[in-house]
Amino acid sequence: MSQQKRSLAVDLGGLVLPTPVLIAAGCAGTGRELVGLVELRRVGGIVTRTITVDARPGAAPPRIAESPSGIVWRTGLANPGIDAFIATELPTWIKAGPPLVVSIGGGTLEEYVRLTGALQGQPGVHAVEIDLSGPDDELQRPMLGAHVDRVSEIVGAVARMSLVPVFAKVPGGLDVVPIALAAARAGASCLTLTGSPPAFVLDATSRTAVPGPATGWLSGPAVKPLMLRALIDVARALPRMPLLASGGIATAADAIDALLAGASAVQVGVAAMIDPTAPVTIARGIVEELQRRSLISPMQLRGLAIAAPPEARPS
Amino acid sequence: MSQQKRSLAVDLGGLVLPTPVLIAAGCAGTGRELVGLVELRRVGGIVTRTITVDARPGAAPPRIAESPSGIVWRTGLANPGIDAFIATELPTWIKAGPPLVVSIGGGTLEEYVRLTGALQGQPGVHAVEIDLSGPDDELQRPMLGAHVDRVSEIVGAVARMSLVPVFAKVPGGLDVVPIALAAARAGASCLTLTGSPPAFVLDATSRTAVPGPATGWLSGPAVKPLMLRALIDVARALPRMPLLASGGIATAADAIDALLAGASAVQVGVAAMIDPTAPVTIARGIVEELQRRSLISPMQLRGLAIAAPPEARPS
Amino acid sequence: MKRVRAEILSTRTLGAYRSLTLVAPELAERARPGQFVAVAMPTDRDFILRRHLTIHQSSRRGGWAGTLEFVVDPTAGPGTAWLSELRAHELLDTIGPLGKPFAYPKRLTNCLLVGEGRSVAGLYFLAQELLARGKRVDMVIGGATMEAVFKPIEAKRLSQLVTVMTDDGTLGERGSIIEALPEAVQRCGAEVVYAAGRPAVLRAVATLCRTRKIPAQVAVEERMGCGYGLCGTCAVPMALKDGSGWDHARACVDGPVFNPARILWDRWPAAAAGADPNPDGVRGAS
Amino acid sequence: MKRVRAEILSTRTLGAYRSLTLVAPELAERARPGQFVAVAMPTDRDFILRRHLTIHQSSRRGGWAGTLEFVVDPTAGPGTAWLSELRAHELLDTIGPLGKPFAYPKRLTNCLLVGEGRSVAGLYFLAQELLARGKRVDMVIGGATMEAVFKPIEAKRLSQLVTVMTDDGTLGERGSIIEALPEAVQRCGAEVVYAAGRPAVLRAVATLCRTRKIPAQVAVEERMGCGYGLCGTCAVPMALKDGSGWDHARACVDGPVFNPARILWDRWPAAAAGADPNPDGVRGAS
Ligand SMILES: Cc1cc2nc3c(=O)[nH]c(=O)nc-3n(C[C@H](O)[C@H](O)[C@H](O)COP(=O)(O)OP(=O)(O)OC[C@H]3O[C@@H](n4cnc5c(N)ncnc54)[C@H](O)[C@@H]3O)c2cc1C
Ligand SMILES: Cc1cc2nc3c(=O)[nH]c(=O)nc-3n(C[C@H](O)[C@H](O)[C@H](O)COP(=O)(O)OP(=O)(O)OC[C@H]3O[C@@H](n4cnc5c(N)ncnc54)[C@H](O)[C@@H]3O)c2cc1C
Ligand SMILES: Cc1cc2nc3c(=O)[nH]c(=O)nc-3n(C[C@H](O)[C@H](O)[C@H](O)COP(=O)(O)O)c2cc1C
Ligand SMILES: Cc1cc2nc3c(=O)[nH]c(=O)nc-3n(C[C@H](O)[C@H](O)[C@H](O)COP(=O)(O)O)c2cc1C
Ligand code: FES
Ligand code: FES
Repeated sequence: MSQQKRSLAVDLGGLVLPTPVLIAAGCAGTGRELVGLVELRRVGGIVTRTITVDARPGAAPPRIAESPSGIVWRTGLANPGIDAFIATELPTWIKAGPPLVVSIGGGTLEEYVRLTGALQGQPGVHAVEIDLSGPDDELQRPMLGAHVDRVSEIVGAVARMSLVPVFAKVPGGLDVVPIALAAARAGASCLTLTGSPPAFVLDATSRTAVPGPATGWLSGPAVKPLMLRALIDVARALPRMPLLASGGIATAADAIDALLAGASAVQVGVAAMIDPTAPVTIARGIVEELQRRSLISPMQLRGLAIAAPPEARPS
Repeated sequence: MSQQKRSLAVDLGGLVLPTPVLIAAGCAGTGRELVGLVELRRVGGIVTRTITVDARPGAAPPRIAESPSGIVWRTGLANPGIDAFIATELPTWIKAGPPLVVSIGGGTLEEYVRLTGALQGQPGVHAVEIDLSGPDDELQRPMLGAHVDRVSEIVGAVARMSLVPVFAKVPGGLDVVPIALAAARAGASCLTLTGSPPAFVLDATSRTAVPGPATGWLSGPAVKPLMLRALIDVARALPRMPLLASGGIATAADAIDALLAGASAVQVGVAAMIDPTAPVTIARGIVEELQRRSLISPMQLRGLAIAAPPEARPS
Repeated sequence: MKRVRAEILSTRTLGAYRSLTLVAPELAERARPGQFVAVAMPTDRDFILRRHLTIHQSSRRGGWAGTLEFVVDPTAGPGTAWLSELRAHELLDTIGPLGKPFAYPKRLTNCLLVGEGRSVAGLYFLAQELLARGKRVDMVIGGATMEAVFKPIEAKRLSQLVTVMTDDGTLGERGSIIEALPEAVQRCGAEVVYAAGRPAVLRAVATLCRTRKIPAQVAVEERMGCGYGLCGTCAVPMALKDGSGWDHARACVDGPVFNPARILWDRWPAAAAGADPNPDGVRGAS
Repeated sequence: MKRVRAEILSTRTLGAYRSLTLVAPELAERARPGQFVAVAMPTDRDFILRRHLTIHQSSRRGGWAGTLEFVVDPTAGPGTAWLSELRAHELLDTIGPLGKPFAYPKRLTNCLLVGEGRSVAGLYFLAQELLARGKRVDMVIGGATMEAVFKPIEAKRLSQLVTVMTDDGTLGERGSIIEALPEAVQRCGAEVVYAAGRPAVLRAVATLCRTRKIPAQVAVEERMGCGYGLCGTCAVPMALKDGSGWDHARACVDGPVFNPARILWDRWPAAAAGADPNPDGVRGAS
């Protein structure tokens, strides 16, 4: 009889989760809505929508449009602000059950520091995920996380302060490695790969600027190959860094691809919006894959597809 | 009776094309294959696959895999080298008929200069498109076109030498505007937006590294919202620069979206591979849209969706 | 709210529309007028979100007990086109009933129901429930053409007075339901107005009812990513109840039925003056 | 090469496979063994490329004149699954015939045809043409199980000697067709070998034929983006004819039939020693 039992548990830089399938930031509601739609104790973890220092009403509607195998969305980080979040939403989340990761976002170093400070010592907050996709209000750049200098500064400040593990959500892009290296060196316990890429779509019926072209971010299956590429590139550059895949994961096969490409766990966004049981179905599919391969932990799948020596950069 | 007749002709920085629908680089064969598959005289133009100084056998197979509403490909710029191209392929292309744009690529400034020199004065070459997606052999960077310094240098050198209009194919990414500005200032007559983003996909059946994970580039409908976003961002920054849309255009509606978002013309890649008549069908659909709107030229559609004042950057 | 794999009992064409009736006792039992269901699309398509469909009928008793009916415009897009081609016995992954329903008036009696195209479908369910509560029902309905007016005979059966408007005058009067509103409110002695549909119609109802001091409820159809409160994409700008400012409500869980007096129409681009979400005339069959 | 909207005349299940017969006179007239067609997928799916299908039968004369048949493995993936559910009278956007066909031997007589799973389908078309030219045909065919061996009775009808191999021994001998090759070549006195299928099989044929100095032709199935020479994705590494080096040939226009002696197997990862494109046993039904 084997001493070692099969377990889905994974370690993300100090945070141990019961399964490697989380719900991604902005796709899990406010703590109340998932009850009854999915067995919450079987969900590996929840990332909240991004919380900012002050309340934000968010973007005007429409906030969503479809594109081929994807959606373009812009919520404008609608959220009640950190104080209201801690007072009202956090308790609901804690009651809901799964390990909670609070996503924080801002446009200045000070805002990140204040957010981290406010969450300091809050029970039930298992980790902090830093959303780096917003504009940089200090340096007047369109995206904070596109620049090594600011990523180092902000991730560094949050990581030094935080008592819980810090996940840095690295924006996608042509080459994520320098940003990923900066976040890792600054002290992130885990990297979430990747933030959604900027996108635009015209209304399918009117094809005009009425009610307004949807400038936003692309999510869903369409981005899966971009996410996987970011994953293998970073996994090769940082073989020991825990990586969290986010982008286009809808099925167990997608999740297994991400693990094989170097992820320790995955986040499910749009797929959970469409089917709230997806995180549980995917976790079950990973168990089946482990059985099929006679493995006992998802960590054993990690990076198998890139174990081979790196190929030459394609051109 | 109106003096002005409806015409699909468009002007791309000095090059007048009969229709605003070209076939994108790498998706039109070697000059011979399209004969019989599409009425070539109704195709707005052809961009050749990227030609390098020396012959390249290209990447090992498999070179293609599917992803949700897209494909991941890597040809490794297989091509016979510029001399063989001029000797054998160019005459075939000229016989085929449509205006020809030769795509050139390399890893050093010298290579781009030699390629431009070799094409100098070759009859039948209507424009040159600079592929900037390859690695930078001089500065040892993974992608030449991701950096303003090199884009300025290379586009500048080619534009100064070339007797025909120069199109710069700008890589996609988090923010294409700085690169686009650099290419425009360096003398490009037109910008092609965008090069395909780097991608990776595992084999759907084996999910292993056998026969080898497909590291490559993402093309097809999946990338359309990324292309449209690059287009509006650049169209707002450079309102008078002719822009050529490339990425995910498969139908007349897609092409019209691109024109409304600021393009002067579009390139069709994967869609032409699947349906070689697509460039003609799309051009016909544009005519119908012009009729419906009582317009006489596709140039009148240009940028209509972004005529409204720029929205605040979403976050 | 339940999630079921519901079998299609029957389908039929109704003018420009297609109706689907599902066997879904768990949903039918709970469904109330104004609520909707969210139906999953097949997994191999290039459109991925659930489609949201207003409940047209939900039978708790009688021969149709345990069934639930919705109506789609087959020309709207790929999702409704797919739904329109389904046949009896196929299964639909359905979540519902979703959202807050219309509230019934306690004291007031005269109810005017306003909508156009397929948006009327949910109002007929409401009319039945109002009639069962002894209320008087009148209607203003419309569409681009005769075919686009949803079940005009049913409207007649359910109401005292019906005003029908079509863009081309092929049924009822020529014109939009917005134009017909003031007179209808007057004629019916409307004490409560219920409306469903595009923002321009709802805004017209809101303006009129504010002027005439008539309470109203409107069901919005803002675009939704999920339908059950997860994604925050279904935003409708609303004045806060305590008067302290404004925020976006979520149409799926806070609505789709709202008090129009609280909606901030100028912050809702689709409802802004002159905005027509279907400038290309597609409203025709919607 | 023609592009047609071909009507499906009939479909049938053959063991683990599904066969579709199209009415396509313009294609059938020109089709020769080893060639293939490229069939478009529906436009609203999340898989977008044409599917490439070897021509199994093409009838120029007789009752089936003007028809063309291909065979799919319904379990391979979404495209073949979709094809497998089509019925008579539906239309398929089909381009073909594509690629270079097998060449018939002029002087030599004894032909050995080698393949497994559905890859055998094209070899039966070849067998008929060889028989019509007075050649002797022998076969080595196989599959994972009995059901995965394609039309074994047809193989018997067309050939003098047939060796059948299955992974589980449910039909013929237990083992792979690769193991059966040397003896079959010997027994049949093979003067020409034709093979179709996965690179490992083709490589085994190449190695054996080089040793025994027997001419061979192999049909590859490298993944294709288009099928007619536009995209350059269907690469097969080949020695140049003039001996000056090597390059990638395009399987769709330079092949799919190649002289295996010119293929550089070590540059073809799928054919590299030990490489099995279907390590998870999916070869079962392919
Ligand atoms: C609460 C609610 C109830 C609804 N009830 C019904 C119903 O009973 N019957 C029905 O047919 N449809 C209903 N809809 C709308 C329906 O969900 C959309 O029409 C649906 O997305 C169309 O799907 P499609 O795939 O056919 O077209 P899509 O491609 O999704 O949409 C086609 C075009 O319709 C427009 N559109 C999409 N969604 C909306 C929306 N929510 N509001 C306004 N315009 C939109 C856009 O211009 C889009 O380009 C409802 C929507 C909501 C939010
Ligand atoms: C010249 C040629 C002739 C062919 N003839 C036939 C035929 O007669 N009948 C038939 O069923 N199929 C044939 N194929 C293969 C067929 O085109 C693929 O099986 C098809 O892509 C499967 O499509 P799918 O959507 O079902 O699965 P996909 O999702 O496209 O493929 C499923 C899995 O099959 C594998 N695969 C895909 N394409 C190929 C390929 N070309 N070679 C090897 N493995 C592949 C991959 O592992 C992939 O993940 C042929 C291919 C070529 C190039
Ligand atoms: C409606 C919606 C809201 C989102 N909100 C946030 C957010 O507040 N913060 C954040 O970091 N990511 C946000 N995301 C991005 C997701 O967390 C995820 O990274 C992305 O959608 C890609 O994964 P997917 O394809 O599984 O959805 C949001 C995505 C969607 C669709
Ligand atoms: C098979 C293939 C080969 C390509 N080869 C080249 C190339 O040689 N040079 C280049 O600049 N782009 C190349 N591209 C990119 C296309 O030109 C085009 O920019 C991209 O595919 C996006 O457009 P699409 O979605 O219409 O295909 C290639 C694309 C494909 C699919
Ligand atoms: S539609 Fe997702 S929260 Fe309302
Ligand atoms: S498949 Fe496109 S060139 Fe062969």
